Amino acid sequence: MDYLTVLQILDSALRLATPLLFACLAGLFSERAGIFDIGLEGKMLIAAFFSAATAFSTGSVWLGLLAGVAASLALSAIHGLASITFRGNQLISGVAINFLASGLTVLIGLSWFKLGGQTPALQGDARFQGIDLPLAETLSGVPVLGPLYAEVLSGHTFLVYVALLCVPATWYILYRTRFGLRLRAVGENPAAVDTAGISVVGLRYAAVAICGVLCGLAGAYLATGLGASFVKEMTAGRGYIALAALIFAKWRPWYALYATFLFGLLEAISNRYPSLDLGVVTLPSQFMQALPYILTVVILAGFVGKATPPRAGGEPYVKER
Amino acid sequence: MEQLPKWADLIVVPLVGLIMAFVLSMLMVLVTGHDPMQALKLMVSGALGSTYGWGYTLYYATNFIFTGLAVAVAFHASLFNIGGEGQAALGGLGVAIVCLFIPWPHWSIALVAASLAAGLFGALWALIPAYLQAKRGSHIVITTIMFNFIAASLLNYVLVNQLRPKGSMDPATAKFPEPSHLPSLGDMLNAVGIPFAKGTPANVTLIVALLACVFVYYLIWRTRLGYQLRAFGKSQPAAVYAGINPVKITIITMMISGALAGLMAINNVMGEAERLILGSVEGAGFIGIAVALMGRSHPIGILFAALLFGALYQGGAELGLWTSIPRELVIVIQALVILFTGALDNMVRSLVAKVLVRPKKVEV
Amino acid sequence: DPAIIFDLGGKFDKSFNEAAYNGATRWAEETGGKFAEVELQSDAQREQALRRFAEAGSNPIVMAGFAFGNALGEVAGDYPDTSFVIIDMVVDAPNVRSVVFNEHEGSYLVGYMAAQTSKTNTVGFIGGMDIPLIRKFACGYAQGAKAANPDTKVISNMTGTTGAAWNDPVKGGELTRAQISQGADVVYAAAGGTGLGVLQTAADEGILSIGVDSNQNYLHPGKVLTSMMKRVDNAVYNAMKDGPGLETGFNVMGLANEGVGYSMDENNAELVSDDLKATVDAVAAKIISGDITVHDYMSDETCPSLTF
Amino acid sequence: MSEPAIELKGISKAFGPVQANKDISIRVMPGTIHGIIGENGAGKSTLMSILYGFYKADKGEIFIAGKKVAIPDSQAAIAAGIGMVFQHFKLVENFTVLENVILGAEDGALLAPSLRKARKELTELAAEYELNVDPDALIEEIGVGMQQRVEILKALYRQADILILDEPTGVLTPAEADQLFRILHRLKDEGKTIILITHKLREIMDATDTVSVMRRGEMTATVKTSETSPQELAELMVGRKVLLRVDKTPAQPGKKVLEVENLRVIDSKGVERIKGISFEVRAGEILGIAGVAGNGQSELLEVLGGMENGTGTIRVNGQELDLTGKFSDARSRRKRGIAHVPEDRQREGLIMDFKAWENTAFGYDDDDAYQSGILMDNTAIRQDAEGKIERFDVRPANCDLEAKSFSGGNQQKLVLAREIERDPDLLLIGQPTRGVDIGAIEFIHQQIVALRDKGKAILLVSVELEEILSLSDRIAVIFDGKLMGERLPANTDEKELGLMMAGMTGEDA
Ligand SMILES: Nc1ncnc2c1ncn2[C@@H]1O[C@H](COP(=O)(O)OP(=O)(O)OP(=O)(O)O)[C@@H](O)[C@H]1O
Ligand SMILES: Nc1ncnc2c1ncn2[C@@H]1O[C@H](COP(=O)(O)OP(=O)(O)OP(=O)(O)O)[C@@H](O)[C@H]1O
Ligand SMILES: [Mg+2]
Ligand SMILES: [Mg+2]
Repeated sequence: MDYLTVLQILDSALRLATPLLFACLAGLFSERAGIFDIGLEGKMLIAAFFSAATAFSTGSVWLGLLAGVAASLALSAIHGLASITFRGNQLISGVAINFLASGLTVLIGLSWFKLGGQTPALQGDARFQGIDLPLAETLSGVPVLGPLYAEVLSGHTFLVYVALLCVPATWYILYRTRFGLRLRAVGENPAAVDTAGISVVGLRYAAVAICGVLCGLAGAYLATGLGASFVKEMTAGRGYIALAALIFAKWRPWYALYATFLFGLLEAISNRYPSLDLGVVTLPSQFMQALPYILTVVILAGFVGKATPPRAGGEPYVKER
Repeated sequence: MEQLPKWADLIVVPLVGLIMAFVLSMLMVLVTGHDPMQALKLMVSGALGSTYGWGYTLYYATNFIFTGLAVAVAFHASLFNIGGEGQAALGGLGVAIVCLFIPWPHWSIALVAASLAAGLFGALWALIPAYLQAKRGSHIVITTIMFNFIAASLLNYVLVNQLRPKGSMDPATAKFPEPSHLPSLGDMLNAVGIPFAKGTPANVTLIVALLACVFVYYLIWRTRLGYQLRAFGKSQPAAVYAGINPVKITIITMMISGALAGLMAINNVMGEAERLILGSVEGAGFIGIAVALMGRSHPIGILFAALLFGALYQGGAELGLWTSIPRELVIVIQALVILFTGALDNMVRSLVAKVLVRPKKVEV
Repeated sequence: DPAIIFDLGGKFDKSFNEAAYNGATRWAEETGGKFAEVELQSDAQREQALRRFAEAGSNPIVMAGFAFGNALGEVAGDYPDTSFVIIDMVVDAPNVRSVVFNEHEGSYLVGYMAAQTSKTNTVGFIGGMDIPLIRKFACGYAQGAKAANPDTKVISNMTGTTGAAWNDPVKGGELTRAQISQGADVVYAAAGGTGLGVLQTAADEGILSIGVDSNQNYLHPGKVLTSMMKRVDNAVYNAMKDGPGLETGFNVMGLANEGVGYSMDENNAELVSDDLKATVDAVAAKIISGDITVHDYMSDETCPSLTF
Repeated sequence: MSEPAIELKGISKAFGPVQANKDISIRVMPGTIHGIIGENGAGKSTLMSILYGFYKADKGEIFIAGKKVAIPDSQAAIAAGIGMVFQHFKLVENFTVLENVILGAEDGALLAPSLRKARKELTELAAEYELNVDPDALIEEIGVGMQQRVEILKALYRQADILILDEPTGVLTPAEADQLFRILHRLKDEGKTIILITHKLREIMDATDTVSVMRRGEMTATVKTSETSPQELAELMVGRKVLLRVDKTPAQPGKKVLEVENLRVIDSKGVERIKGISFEVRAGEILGIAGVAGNGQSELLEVLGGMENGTGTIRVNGQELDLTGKFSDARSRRKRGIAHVPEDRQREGLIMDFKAWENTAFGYDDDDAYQSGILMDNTAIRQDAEGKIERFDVRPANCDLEAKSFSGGNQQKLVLAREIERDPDLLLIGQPTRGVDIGAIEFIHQQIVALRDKGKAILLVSVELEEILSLSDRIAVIFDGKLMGERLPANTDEKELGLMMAGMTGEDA
């Protein structure tokens, strides 16, 4: 494997990791506040649809982004209503949201574009274009690091950089701000937050809303950044992978970056080597496709210790039985 | 929280939730330019209005009973098994191997053998995540998700490269030999003089599923193992205090859960398709999560929830057949049903309570 | 009235089912007739849909997809007065017309064009899922590419192993990039909705792509080299036009009867030089005449030009 | 007379069918310590939680310093100058002390300035009230006594004028309790008003100015402390005469039941928690282990009970126990005739979501009497449970209630009934009366003594010196994983034991 190949794989890993990273951070906010969310997938999906649809209709990817985030927020509101206000089962609510998104996107798409639930391909300003980072060209001559900068870091769409910035931002919000302190507290012990005179409901809604925004970005990235149209079910299980990454990351922002990047990397590698000839045996393509998942299990079993989820996670806050 | 009489909690609340879900769904039908009354009638009569409809409803319900029970058993031990999809797929592989390579004299023997194989394969597929959870603390949610993907790859490989008859286009095994074909519900009922539509896929596996419900009921509430796994699920420190081995319980519970998911294969693989096709589980493993949650992890609840989902599937199929309502609408209806009877049940409950209960206080 | 049953992918899968749907609508538009239709959600519904339509008097009943083989085998005998048409599969019954396509021939042609167009001597193939049908596409493609230029390297990827493999344009795009980085400058997608991502990325990255099933040249004018046409639409159209009592039996749709082919239109006119077109047409003629045999993966389940 | 600092009028509160507070009125004068006593489940915590805005009252009015106020949430309570230390602390376990203190009282959107300010103020408060805590320690890593200080600091940091403490000494060592009362007095001297809920009559008598008694949701009496006696309060509380001293005859020690030699325990973090201790317990005697929480007594019970591994030798009835292998689990211990009442009944002793009858079989589910074929004989278990509930006077006497629906005292009775009625050769019992009301304490002590009198060996671990002194036949003191020596209750007192618990040997003391 030469250096260029490595760079290309890293480049691909970064792209593949971005939607996972958004979704993973989305889940992080929600679960850190004690609200489990297996509806990441659904929120991403609906955001993907509305961002593509709006971007196409208005010709502006920014409006598309806005619409995607808004749609995702709407589903978040449902999740909040069910799991915070009415103290319902958070898992059921998440399942329902996934179904809802999967049905609604196609249904609305059918009547909007008459294209079988897809949106037309996006062009020009209706999609995000790659951004060349400053000096990428000049620096690419620098040995080793230059190409790394130019090939891997530069040239992605806006949202990739947003996602990367979201990691320190999340860390900062979580650990350096009042809001973050309260958010973490409410996921650990809502009664402590309540008796400290802070609204548990308000905090949790805020967390769920942030989750909605980030899922919205994830979906918009899929449809208008990485791809250029909406195709039904195009999230293809990434919401679940993000969930796995979240546990992998032990609900921490930097680890979330590493975990999602690892998933991206493993997928990029298996993309690059559809089947591997080991001389003695040729590993079939199915094996290579399962490889990211197999390696995840191996890494999990070998290197990652027990992950302690937020203690109040999944439990509605009920004061009076 | 308002106190409702038990009957209201068990019957009125889900019913009202269901009605709300349907009202909303029919509004959607209306908005998309179709006739909601016709749609509703089609769905209900299509799913429940004839033995033909029941033949399909019960078939789907059978699948969901198995996966629902699988999720529920694990839930009782506080283990979230999202791996039903993969375990059921592996169960299918077990069934296929048993049915293809062993000549069975009679379906009943084949059924027993296939059930064992399905259960075993499903259980083994759950074993690794269980072991990793118990011994290494690897989160069962991740590992079971991963194992779903791995199972899909494994089946893809096996079906395309190993079990597919030469020259067949279809990534599926050959048809199982005749003696291993299970009698359909229609055949069985007609044999005892009860008229029931023939040619529907509900089959003798339904009885196995009902037995599984009974089994799970006894397992959870009447056996020592059930007692221990529930105790473990409620409090791990207490389980250790009682001398319950966490590793053993985790592994046994997950294996039972996996076996139940695997057993689904005798319904769809052996009973219906009579061969193993690619993607045979069709998401039943995930529906099982909804079914278990809505059925409150109790076999009777699961039975009803599975029936509800079975009816939605079959009613949806009828909608697809006779109207131009897109099939995605059925998915939306499913979503709304899950939402209103599952996640928003407290909202429904408080509405019902407002109507039903005049506040009265009991002195202590 | 005729009826048509779409496979699990749904009628708007941007490829196979959609082609069938287009054939049916073309028939309806031309004749003013009406047809019943259903999109399946579950494997158990195949037989159900067949029986329900047969009982309701639909005739002929067309179904799109090899997966119907078993169900039709069970059902056909029960409704001797109904004509059935199955696409991509052979069912031996007196009232069934089986239509199969020589996808390998069409794929050979586009593979030939790909290799001729490629400047890097590297061409790519991206399939949805590793199933025999897709191997048939890939194998013909590779053979065509090698025939055009023995030095051509063919890179092949499959998207996945779950149903999502057919609806994952993002992964399609990423696979395309992976192939580009290995030198591919023409990629052929046989992957349903995933293929949209392949075509998109190819267009973005300035390489050429090849569409599949229906004519996808219009998706990115000037960026799609051609599309391997699999005239499922014609098969459906013909079936509906022939109506009840249609001629049954085994229909092979190949190059000879224009069942498969490559598409030319204003969108790719500039990409395919007259020379190339002439060469390819000559190759096609040789295939038709039997001077060139395109290896059918399904004949012996091997592929001389590509390993999977 | 001045305006009362707090006045509650006609407070009523129901939890579903349970009427926790019935038309309660109470006045608390400023600058006083006001005690509230009552049986488990009498509604004390509920009433205070209403005052703190945690629960909303169904009816009633609240006046603070003569002004009627609405307290819909804790924020309003804090604004009204009320601080509360809950019975079950409301701390975020994996936060530092500092973070817990500022939670909800931050100064701005960014944490750093708040933390800086709080750190400074905490040092001042610490100096002023002897409330020393490491501001950077994680809550889960400090003892309960420290945690309580954090709770008090939280209230003081918010400038509370009224401080409510719900059973503050339940988890404290005597020394810690003494210090707490010193602090409370200082606060009182500064003019702050304090409400103190406790089950310990001695604390009421020593510390309070007035005391209110609650029974079954009602306020039955409010009296001046100086004008009442423990006996009278106990009767007001329970509604009958209560024996405040344990009534027991001298022990008749028999053969050795438990022999422990050079026992060592290393916990999962690699810290040695028990550093080679040896002792024995004979049939018919109670050995009390006194010690400040966290000095290894929990680990001692856990090793003996089969919840943790250890090294060394333990013999029961002369047979050696397996300490690390296949038979080192709790079930094997039970088969050897060891019964165990764990220190934490809610976390370990009971499954809170199980019905009472299910809980009476907990740990003994493999008993032959509970089986019918491959199934469990639920009828037998239930019958058994009904007997136990009756004999141990568990209230309400309904074995279909979930364990969590019982009050702490009654939960403890459930555990005791299960373990004592096994007729074990050796009973391990940790904190038997923590958080339990005096009526129930009396009963529990009687049961323990009765078991001893049947010739059983009992190992008692308690942080209540009074309990140790009155129940034990011999007392061993544990400090830092080692035994500091043994005393006979007749020849020692709280002072000496207290010193030994602080690590000073008998000779030093
Ligand atoms: N959050 C709640 N939901 C339902 N019932 C409750 C709740 N809190 C308390 N109760 C019930 O209200 C009654 C009074 O409880 P409370 O905690 O006020 O008693 P207490 O006097 O503090 O008892 P203890 O001495 O055991 O602390 C009990 O019957 C209890 O079970
Ligand atoms: N070294 C040991 N330390 C602690 N407990 C032990 C030890 N050896 C055995 N036990 C426990 O004591 C029980 C009785 O053991 P023993 O072998 O004396 O009797 P048993 O009649 O053979 O019992 P079983 O039928 O269960 O084998 C065992 O079941 C086990 O749970
Ligand atoms: Mg209390
Ligand atoms: Mg033995």
